[in-house]
Amino acid sequence: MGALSWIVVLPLVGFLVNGLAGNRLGKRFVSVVGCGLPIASFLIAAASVAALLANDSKPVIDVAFTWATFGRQSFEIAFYLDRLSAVMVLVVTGVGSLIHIYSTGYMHEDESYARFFAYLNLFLFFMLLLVLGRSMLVLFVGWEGVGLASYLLIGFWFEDPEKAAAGKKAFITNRIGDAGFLLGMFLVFFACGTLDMDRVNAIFAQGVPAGVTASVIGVLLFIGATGKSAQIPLHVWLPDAMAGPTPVSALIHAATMVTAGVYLVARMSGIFVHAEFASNLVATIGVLTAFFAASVALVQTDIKRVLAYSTISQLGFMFLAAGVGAYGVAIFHVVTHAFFKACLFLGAGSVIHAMSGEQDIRKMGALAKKIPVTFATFAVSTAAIAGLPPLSGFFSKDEILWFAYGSSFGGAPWLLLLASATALMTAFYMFRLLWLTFFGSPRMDEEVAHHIHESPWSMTGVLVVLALLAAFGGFFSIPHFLEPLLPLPLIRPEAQSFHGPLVWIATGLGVGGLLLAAYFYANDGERAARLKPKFERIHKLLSGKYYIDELYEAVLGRPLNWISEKVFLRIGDRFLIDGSLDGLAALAQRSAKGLARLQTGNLHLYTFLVLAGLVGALLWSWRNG
Amino acid sequence: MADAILLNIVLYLPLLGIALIVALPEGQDDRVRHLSFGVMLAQFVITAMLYLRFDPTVAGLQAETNLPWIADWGVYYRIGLDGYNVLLVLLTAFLGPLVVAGAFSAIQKDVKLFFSMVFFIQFAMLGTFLAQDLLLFYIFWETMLIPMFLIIGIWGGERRIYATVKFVLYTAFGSILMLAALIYLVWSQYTETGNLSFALADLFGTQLTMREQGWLLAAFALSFAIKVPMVPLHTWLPDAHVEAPTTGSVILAGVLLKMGTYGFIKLGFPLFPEASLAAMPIVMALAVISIVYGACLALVQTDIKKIIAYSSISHLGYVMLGLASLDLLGIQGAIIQMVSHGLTAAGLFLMVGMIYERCHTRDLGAYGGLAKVLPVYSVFFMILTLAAIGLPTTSGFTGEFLVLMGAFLAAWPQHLAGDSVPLVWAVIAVSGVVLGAMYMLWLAQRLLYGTTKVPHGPVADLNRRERLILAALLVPVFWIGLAPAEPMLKTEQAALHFQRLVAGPRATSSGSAPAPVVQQTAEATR
Amino acid sequence: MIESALGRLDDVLLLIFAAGALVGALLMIVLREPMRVATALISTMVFLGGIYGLLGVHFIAAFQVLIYVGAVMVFMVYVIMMLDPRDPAIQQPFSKMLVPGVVGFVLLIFVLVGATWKQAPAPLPGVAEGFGLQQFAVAFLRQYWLQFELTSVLLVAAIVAAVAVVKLHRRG
Amino acid sequence: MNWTQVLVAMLPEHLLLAGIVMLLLLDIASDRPRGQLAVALAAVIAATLAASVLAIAGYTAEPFAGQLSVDSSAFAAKAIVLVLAIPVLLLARDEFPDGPFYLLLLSSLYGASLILSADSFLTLFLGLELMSIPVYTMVLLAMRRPDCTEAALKYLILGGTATAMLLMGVSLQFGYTGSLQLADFGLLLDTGSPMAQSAVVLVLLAFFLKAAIVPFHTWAPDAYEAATVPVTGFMATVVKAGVLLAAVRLFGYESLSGHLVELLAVLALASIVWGNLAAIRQTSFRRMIAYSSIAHAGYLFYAFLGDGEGRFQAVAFYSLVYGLMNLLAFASLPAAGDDAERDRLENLKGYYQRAPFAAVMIAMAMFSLAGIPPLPGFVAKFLIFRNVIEAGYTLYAVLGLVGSYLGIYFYLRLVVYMFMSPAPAGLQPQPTARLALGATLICLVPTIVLMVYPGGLLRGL
Amino acid sequence: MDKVQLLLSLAIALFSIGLLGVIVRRNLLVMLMCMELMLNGVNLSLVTFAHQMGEMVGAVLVFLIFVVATAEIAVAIPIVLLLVKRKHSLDLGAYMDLKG
Repeated sequence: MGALSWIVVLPLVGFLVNGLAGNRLGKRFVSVVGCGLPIASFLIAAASVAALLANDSKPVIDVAFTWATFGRQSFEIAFYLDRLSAVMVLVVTGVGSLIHIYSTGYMHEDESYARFFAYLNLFLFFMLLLVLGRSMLVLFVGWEGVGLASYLLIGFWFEDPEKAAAGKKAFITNRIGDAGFLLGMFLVFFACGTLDMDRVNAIFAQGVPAGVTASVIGVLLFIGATGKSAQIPLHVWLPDAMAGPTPVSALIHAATMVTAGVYLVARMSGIFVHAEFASNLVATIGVLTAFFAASVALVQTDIKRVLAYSTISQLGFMFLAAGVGAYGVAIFHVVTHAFFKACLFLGAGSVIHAMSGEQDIRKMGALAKKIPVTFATFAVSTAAIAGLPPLSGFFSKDEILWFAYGSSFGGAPWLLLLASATALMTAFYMFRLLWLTFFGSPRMDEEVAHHIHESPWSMTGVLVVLALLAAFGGFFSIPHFLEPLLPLPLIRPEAQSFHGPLVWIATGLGVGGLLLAAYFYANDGERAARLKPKFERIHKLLSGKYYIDELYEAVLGRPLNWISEKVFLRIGDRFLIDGSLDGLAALAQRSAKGLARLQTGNLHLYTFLVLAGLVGALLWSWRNG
Repeated sequence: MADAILLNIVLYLPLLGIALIVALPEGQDDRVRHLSFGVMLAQFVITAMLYLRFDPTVAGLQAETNLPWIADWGVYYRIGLDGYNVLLVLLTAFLGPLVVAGAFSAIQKDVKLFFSMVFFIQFAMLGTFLAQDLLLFYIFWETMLIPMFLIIGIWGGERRIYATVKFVLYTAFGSILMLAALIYLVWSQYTETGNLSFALADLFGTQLTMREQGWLLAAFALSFAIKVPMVPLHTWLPDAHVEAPTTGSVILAGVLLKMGTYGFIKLGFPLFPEASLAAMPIVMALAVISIVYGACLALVQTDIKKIIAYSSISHLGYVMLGLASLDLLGIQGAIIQMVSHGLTAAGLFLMVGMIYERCHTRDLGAYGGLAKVLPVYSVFFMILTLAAIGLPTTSGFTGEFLVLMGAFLAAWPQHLAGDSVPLVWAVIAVSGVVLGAMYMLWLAQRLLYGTTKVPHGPVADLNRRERLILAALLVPVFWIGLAPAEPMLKTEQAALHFQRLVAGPRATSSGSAPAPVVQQTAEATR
Repeated sequence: MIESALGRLDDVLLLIFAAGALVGALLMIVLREPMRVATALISTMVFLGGIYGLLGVHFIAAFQVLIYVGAVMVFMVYVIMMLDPRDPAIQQPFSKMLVPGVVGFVLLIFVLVGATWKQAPAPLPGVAEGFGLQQFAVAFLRQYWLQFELTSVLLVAAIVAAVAVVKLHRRG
Repeated sequence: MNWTQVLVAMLPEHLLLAGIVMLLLLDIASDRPRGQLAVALAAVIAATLAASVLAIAGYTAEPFAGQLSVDSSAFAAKAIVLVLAIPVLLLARDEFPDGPFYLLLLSSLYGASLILSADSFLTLFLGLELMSIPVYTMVLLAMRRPDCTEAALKYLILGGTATAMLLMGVSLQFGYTGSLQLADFGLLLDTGSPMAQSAVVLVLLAFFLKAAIVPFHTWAPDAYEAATVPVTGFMATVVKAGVLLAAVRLFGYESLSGHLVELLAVLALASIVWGNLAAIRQTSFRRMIAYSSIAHAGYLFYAFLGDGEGRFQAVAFYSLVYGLMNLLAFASLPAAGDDAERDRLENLKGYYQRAPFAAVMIAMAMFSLAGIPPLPGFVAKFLIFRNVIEAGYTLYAVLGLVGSYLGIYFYLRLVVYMFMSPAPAGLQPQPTARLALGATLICLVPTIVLMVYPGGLLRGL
Repeated sequence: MDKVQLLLSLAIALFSIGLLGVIVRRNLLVMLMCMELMLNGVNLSLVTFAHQMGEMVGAVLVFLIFVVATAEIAVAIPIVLLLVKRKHSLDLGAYMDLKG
């Protein structure tokens, strides 16, 4: 049991301690355990990453124990550290720890404080399993585990049926993806006889094994990814997931869990490089999701929902990158996104905290002076996500656009086009958010306004740290760092010359979005209001999120219930099976009655029966004789 | 030898228990309860010892007893442990004390008779698992009807008599034909070899024409499929579960249903390999149909017990799927899934019983937000729910994962060979995972979350006894979830034996030999 | 067949007796009065006795007349006289089963006669003159004395039974 | 004429005869005689012991050439029939404080044990009559209910018809073979001659009538219901066992073939189904048992489909178990004052609450009669159907088993009454008589023995 | 046609008539007498065969039948008397209480 195991286990310890004994130990203790252990595992992670790099990044394998053996094969629970998982583990533990600290402030008033930290630690445990697991099995364990954690945390305030339902929705939607993942995993095992991803990649490096096609595996795995990373068509759960406490949204639904899908694709790049079709699918879905989500975000009025859709959109960007073979870039965006989106969410949390629970941006405004730190950090990360240079978002997004166009592995102009449009919208709705929240005239009612106050240092401090990361995180070029592991795709020759201009386009998009937002929302968005009736239809469509939920309910939910209730239960069980059985029973009863009636008590009849039997028997034997 | 004696002790302890509690004077119900618990506990301890002493590398019987019983017809008292039954025996013995403890407060009427019947059924179930002689097996198998009939009928709910009669008539019908079939089988084996014997070991590989095999398999399969139960022979189960007292449901779901699947793996398929091989597509289809059908029906129930009952149908569908895959992983997964379902379903029924004792209703609509008022209860319920869903780290995951993997690994080559039907079934079966999550979480949400509604409230949270029961139940749930290697090892020989008997040459080779490529890369990465 | 019967007198007698027995038996079915039925039965028995005599089994003939007619039927007649003659049973002698009964009856005769037709064993030469009481008595006490003893047990049992039932009359 | 042979070979009969004589003397000696029960019991027990000892000793003799011979299986059969009479006697005390009942029972037993060693139709015929005639009167002897006389009459007339049919068949055999030996009856089976076949059919049907096989069963329900518990017990167990075992002796080791098999199978199957169905809705315990006995007669005759060797074993074992189970149930019935009351199934509702032990006993009996293991009823049924299948009549076996499945329900119904239904109002628990308890134990002990180790007895048979 | 054939047929006729009588006659005593008739038929056939083959045993059986018949009547008559005592009727139609 080596260092890697410890990284994973520590949060579990935290979960057990807080979960079993938290309520009796008091908030202070809970916070110490709840934050201390993640920080500890962050430190261990940092140390082992340092060791990794020192040892010219020769992968570290830490076999914990053998899960199951059958025949001459076995499933091992082993952890695996290479540059990719190094990046992920640092992000997870780092951002995770930060959000833990933030939560001590945010959740301070909640009576089930211990439970919250227990869940957070549990999530961290599974997330680390996910990113450190060597075998797809371990990855899957983490994969489902984080789903569980998110289920528990979304439904954290379970008295509200809405929130509980949201948790359930998240879990089930994820399960649909997981089914695909499972199938993909089986196929991988069939092809390679192992689930250890390094071995799988090694085998595929020597060519696709007999009996399988890379694209099938790729598509199946990607189905899993769409579930976890909220891509079309399985994106529906993420907006509802905002029902959870804000730190949860930041940690799980922005920074870490939702990026697991991207990690999976990157991790399995060995397969995807062989899967032309699957990769194209990934890219297409990614860019579509990005565009679609961004368009919905344009009209959302709930601060967290705006961020949620922006998350979906950003995830789309990542898959776009992965789809065109720029896995390193995808991971790069994962990291930067983790920084600024976490910052944004926590900032939003701080705002909500200040607004004593209000989440509707139409009821905000003019908060900039009242909560300066929050505002500052929020602004920085907004700029970052909008892709203003030289903030982190700019670098990653620029690279994505570049490869979306230039990659010889499925890059295409139309991808670039959609991506750029998305980038523009992103900048627009983010600044719209910024404006409506922090500038203009205050639109909240009196006592709310009276209560507005800056959050405690535990929260603001975290915000500052994240803002700094969001600002400067881009200067550390992760794609280059991952190059030896995830080589970047070649550039199409005709695209070579386009790199220079693209930088300016990207910047332009960001600035353009900023200006547009400023134009429409400068004075309390009355220009936007004037614009609204012209686009009534579109606005309805967008604010209705394209009515995807309603569609699913009508196409899947209701038919399923109808068939189960009417066909299976009524017709199948009650009518066909039990009906026929009861019929037989009734038949027996009736015949019993008949036979009893035959016993009339009349001796003449009895004797006649004897005669009849006699004659019959004699005739019978005679016929045969 | 010592093991054999221990095994017999395990088998007959329940009868001793009956004798003891009958000997007790009237009106000492508490002593009856504690005595029963003690006996059950002793039984479990001995069984655990036997389990530890069980040698996984040996293919044949262990701790075998073999005495002439009705020697004239070659019927022998032949019991023993092997990979097929070792886990199930352990499960039965493990649930015993929990069942008894769970009934402490629930059963107030005819306590003596009740615990006698619990012992009686324990005896019958262990006997069925241990019997290595066809007639002995049949006798134990049928014996089970009597105590279950009384348990449901005397201590059951409103429509208990309908339910219990339905249960007996349903199951009896299957076994009637099975009796004819087994006599026929033994007789043809006798005419073939001239050695009249009911010993399973002798009956494997009896030469029969395809037609005979078909009929006999049908007869055996009917009675097993009713017990499992497989759609469309399942309608006795919901009624039985709903009307039965908690103990009844727990025994029913925990062990009794496993007899059906055990029958299939131990007798049904191996005795008639060719016919089974030919029937496998049908079995697979029925298994998957059971998975989906049960899940769908569970979706639309409002009676808590009914939901779990239908979920049982769905879960045992996985077991049958695993067997039908004839793949090593699938078979082992099936065995694990049996145990896992035994644990989770038993636990869930126990918990339903606990809440029923407090609120006297099983109508889901009457409940809500229990997590607020009964935190401990909710935690346990949640864990068991997740185990039932098959969340990783719980036993449910191990079972379902192995079964589905086995089914898929068996189906894919057939797909490549041009027959995609098994693949389709396997894929549908995987979708069952989603349905499972749907109904179980729906149950959990309506029961635990939302605004608090407690009929006949306010109610107390779980007391110490109940907590201990559930905690004990969770131990193996996580054991099998986290480290199934050990139990899988114990069953491996049996799985191979089954595969060899049924699949013969067609056996799919998961686990036979890893691809050579992998070996090298493994060196490379280390 | 008639001329073959005319050949020997006893054959004629046999035919007559047989016809008489048959007629008597049929009368038993049709007559209403129990007493007449009894007389019909008696006549049948007597005719049978005659037939036995013709077959040369004289002692059986004697038993037939003595035991049956002499004992059983006298007893029966006595009972009939003792009981009320104007009995509803007389007004309506036949049961509902009349028609099916007759059909079955015809079939039965048809089947049995058909089954035994031409099946009877050929007469063994030399024994046709039958056997006398003396051989019978000897055989009975030599070979069949077990049965002889058993009849005594049977009769005892029967008597006890009859007495027991009669006793019940007193008890009511 | 070897006198010691006569003495030893017929020892059971002699002992019974001694009992009869004793009872006669008692009857003559005083007008209010006592202790008939004791005498009868002593005689029966002695006879049983004698029979079993001789069976175990394997004594073989033919004291009356061509009329009567004994061997171990004959003695075993006698022992089975006789042992069943012991609980009957114990049950009889309450119904028959005095009177000729015991004498009749002994003579009936005498006849029953006689037919089990008969070699010629003379003996068989006498034995059958000796067995039947007393029973006709036993039915009405207790006079517990007015209609018992009617039952007696029905039984007598149909019994007489059976006798006549038997004799007709015998006379046809006599005409065909010129002998009255049972041994020659076997020869008739294979001959194609219509006369021989008619003989066989007539004799067989006579046995069917005595054993109450559809459509000759009609007397049984009425007689069983009207007769009091001990007499019903006697008819259902001793008489039935006697008739069946005699039939086994009659057919010897001949394995049946052709139309006879069909006849046997069809009628047996008919009575299985008929009996089991008609029993479903009965309200009188004894009438229900009557129909169940019709069904069981069906199973018993099923055994005749099997080959000769297994036949005796199956029938003997089955009739022993079946008798024990019936008597166990009868002995455990509530001891109500009024006979009709005692007979109503309704009164068994909630019986477990009033008399747990007795209820459990009845439940055991019912499960056993239903053929549910581990109770010996299952092994018995298994034995029979095993023979049928081994003889190659798998289809008949399956049909018979399905028919037996129909029977489960009404046995269960009784258990439901006793354990799962509330007791009807105004029923006070009545202590079962001590003798009845004795009878229960006498049935229970061998039941348990047969349950735990049936192999022992089966090796003996 | 030969004697035996004739007598055998007569015997069968008597037997069948007796059975028919038991079925169709309502008067208890008549029914009893019809039973007697059946036995007479049997006797006739036995005697015929015995005479035909000179086999004594047939006659012995006939003798036994006499005894048994007597015994049956001896038991039957009191039963009939009991019935009459209860319902003052010889009509079988009066005795159909046991049924079902």
